[in-house]
Amino acid sequence: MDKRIQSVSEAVADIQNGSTVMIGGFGEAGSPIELIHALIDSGARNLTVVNNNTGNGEVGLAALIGNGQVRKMICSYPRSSHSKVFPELYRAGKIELELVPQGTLAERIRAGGAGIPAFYTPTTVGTPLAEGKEVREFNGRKYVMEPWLQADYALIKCETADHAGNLTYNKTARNFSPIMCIAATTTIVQARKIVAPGDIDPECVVTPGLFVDRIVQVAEPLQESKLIAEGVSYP
Amino acid sequence: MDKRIQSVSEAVADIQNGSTVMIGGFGEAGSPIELIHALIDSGARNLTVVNNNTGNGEVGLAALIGNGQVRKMICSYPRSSHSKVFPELYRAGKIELELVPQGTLAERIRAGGAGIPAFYTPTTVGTPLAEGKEVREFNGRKYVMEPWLQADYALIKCETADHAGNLTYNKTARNFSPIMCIAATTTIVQARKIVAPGDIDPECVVTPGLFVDRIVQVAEPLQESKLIAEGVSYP
Amino acid sequence: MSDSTEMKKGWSRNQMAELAAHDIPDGSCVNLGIGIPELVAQYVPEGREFLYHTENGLLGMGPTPESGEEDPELINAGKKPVTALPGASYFHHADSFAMIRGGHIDVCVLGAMQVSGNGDLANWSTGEVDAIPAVGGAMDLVQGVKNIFVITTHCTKTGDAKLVEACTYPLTGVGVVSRIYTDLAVIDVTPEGFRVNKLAPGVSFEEVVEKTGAPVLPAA
Amino acid sequence: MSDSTEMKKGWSRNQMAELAAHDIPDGSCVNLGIGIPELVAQYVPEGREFLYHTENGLLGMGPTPESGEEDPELINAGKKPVTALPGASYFHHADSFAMIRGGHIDVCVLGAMQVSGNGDLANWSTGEVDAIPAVGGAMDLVQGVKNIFVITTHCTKTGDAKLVEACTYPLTGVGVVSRIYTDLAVIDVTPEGFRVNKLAPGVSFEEVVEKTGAPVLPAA
Repeated sequence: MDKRIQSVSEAVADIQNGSTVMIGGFGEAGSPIELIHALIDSGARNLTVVNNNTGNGEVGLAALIGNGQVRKMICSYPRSSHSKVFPELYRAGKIELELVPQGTLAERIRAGGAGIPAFYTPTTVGTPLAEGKEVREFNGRKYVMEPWLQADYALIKCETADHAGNLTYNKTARNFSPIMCIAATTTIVQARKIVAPGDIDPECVVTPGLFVDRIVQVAEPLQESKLIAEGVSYP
Repeated sequence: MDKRIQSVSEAVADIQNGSTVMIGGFGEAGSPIELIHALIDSGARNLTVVNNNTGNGEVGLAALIGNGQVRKMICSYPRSSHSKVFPELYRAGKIELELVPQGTLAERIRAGGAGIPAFYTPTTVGTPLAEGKEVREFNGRKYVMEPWLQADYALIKCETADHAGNLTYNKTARNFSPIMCIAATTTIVQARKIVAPGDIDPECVVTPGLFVDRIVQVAEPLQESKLIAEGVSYP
Repeated sequence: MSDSTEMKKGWSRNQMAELAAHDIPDGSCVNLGIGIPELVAQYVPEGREFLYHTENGLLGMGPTPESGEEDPELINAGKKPVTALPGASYFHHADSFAMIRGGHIDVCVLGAMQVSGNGDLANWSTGEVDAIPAVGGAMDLVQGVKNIFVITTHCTKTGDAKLVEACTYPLTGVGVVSRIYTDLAVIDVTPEGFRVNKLAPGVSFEEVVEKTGAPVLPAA
Repeated sequence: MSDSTEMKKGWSRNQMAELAAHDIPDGSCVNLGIGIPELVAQYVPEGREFLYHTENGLLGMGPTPESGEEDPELINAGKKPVTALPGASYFHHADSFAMIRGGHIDVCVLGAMQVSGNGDLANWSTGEVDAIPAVGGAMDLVQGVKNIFVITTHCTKTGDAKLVEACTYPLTGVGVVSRIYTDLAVIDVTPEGFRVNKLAPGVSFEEVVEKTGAPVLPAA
């Protein structure tokens, strides 16, 4: 079961208009910038994108949004010191936003992958983000019911992948990626290194291979902050 | 924050009568037999014990049960080829049983550690184990609501611990241990090896140190199946 | 006619396992129940590769180790020693059942006490008062895994039908079984009920009908 | 009297951070919000050790790296480069917020727009129509962490009270704040409402009362 694909464009070629796409990364850490750029090249539109943020500058996720391919963002923090694309489109009413607290976002994604359609969390109780949601008391404390979150695709950056799709990550670039791998029907991964099965210690595998569908090597990925500093704009 | 304790007896000394104790292990794999024997020596009674099984032979968990210290077992599979202690007590009406499907047991424990008071699962829908439970439909499919499971103590066997409580496990001896570590107020660990902080690769830590309270070294733990083959009975 | 002659006429345990193995597509992630289902691993068809999951925390499970090579901390769900193949991974129980409940396992092969025409499965308890109830991971597997295959003798040792109109034993899951491999036939669970997919050599459709406790349709 | 003179009379940002640091017990697991709370890490009292958690997946976070040593894949929740100390561990976001929601973090220090006398916190949105709403992990932190400390100037730049009877900005959480460090005072949230714990040098109780938008009780 060799899951290697030759190019990022081939890896994302079947992503259709209207798909829901989870994109790993917390800011630039773990952002699969080459896969995102391939998705820009593919031209798929009307996407719902799940990411903690909305990208920076005019590369990567921000470029995908700026290119008008995203109908709706599901995220916890859609602004940053370098984000301007999303705010402009949002103020112009050209993009939808589902704002989800970071921990609820993570847990909804995990639930989506774990076959749990809903769970209760204390997060948002008594706040505007709980409006319209079921509130229920357990052991004398109030909790909000939250539904799972699933996706058609996940775009993921990892450190090392083996042919069978076992993955390890690098430091805090891990963030949402392992749970997105389990919540998406098709998981597409760009890896700095690709090794043979058995080369990753089975005790240290973070994402087991059955969650991964396609692996493409990007040995020297672009770094978002560097591109922004250089004033790069994609495409 | 050095969490090392000198002896297993010291490590379990404060476990009171009536405590809920999660015990890691799936059959003998990962069973913290020295900690269990220390708990037998301590004499704490009226315990509620959470484990996938009910022990084998007359050592470890089976011995704890056989010694009359357990009021109630929460488990998925309370019999095995070598289990006789629990079945006898159960038939005699001397011990309570809460039977929980294995995946629901795991998820309830994780939920207990993750601050999620309840979740929905398709497991048990339409079976006797769903009786009395809330059934609810999501996306046209029925699910059962299950509550979290928490404990006063977790008794855990790991492979390597550092002073700060970071843990790694050995192969399928991992099983329920990482989730029990997060669901217990006080987590007590026996480790084959204890190393200095930094000696475990931070990418390969399975249980981060903040979930662990006490570590005691048991360099050469007893093996349950060997004791049973030798006809050993504890104490 | 004794049970033993019946067995000779129909398929053996190993033949049932082999038939089931042949119905599993290449690249599938497979979970095998305890008992006859374990035999499936011996019959992976030429050119196919299955990835074995065992719910106690191992993906990429390999065959039984050589005698003397057993590791008591490397076992399967039946608590027997196994091995790990290159590319294996270990994980904890909540992650393992996330794989199961989340629909990430393609095929699970289980034993059965009873299966009903609408795919209900009973395989965990006889419901007897004195029995120690034990469910393990069966209820999670039948709800989460995409395809549930059952391997079982067509009748009990005392000749009672195991394929029935409605299960009398406590259920493991409702409408979960897709295909059944018995010593007499391969039987699909269809919206119309049981339907023969294949008859064992020397077994007639009439015999299957006679020994089944619910209507059975002939092969389509 | 201008804001800047007020600041000189009361505590500085660093002094507020130092006061908060002194109230954190040895061995605590601590999460620091973005902004002034980050300064707390500079004032760990002699003999105490804190374990820093950052919700983007690192426990055992160390100080800012030397210039040139930054790793864009080793950052904190504010997306600034950090380091990892010996004994650190990395984990994914669901595990990270399990630590938070599950009550495993001892202290979280956050900024605030408003805090009410019953401990309600507003720190994520001004509620303005044109604003881009962004919540991050704040709502999870205030519900999950055992002790929520707030560091904030006592009043806004325009002199409005930030400690109020009821928050007018959208809430982050209800009844979650336990202690507030302002430039004028340390104030506890008690069942009876705000109560002064400590006054800054040169600041009178009357001044605190005057600049607080809700009743304040004197130090017990």
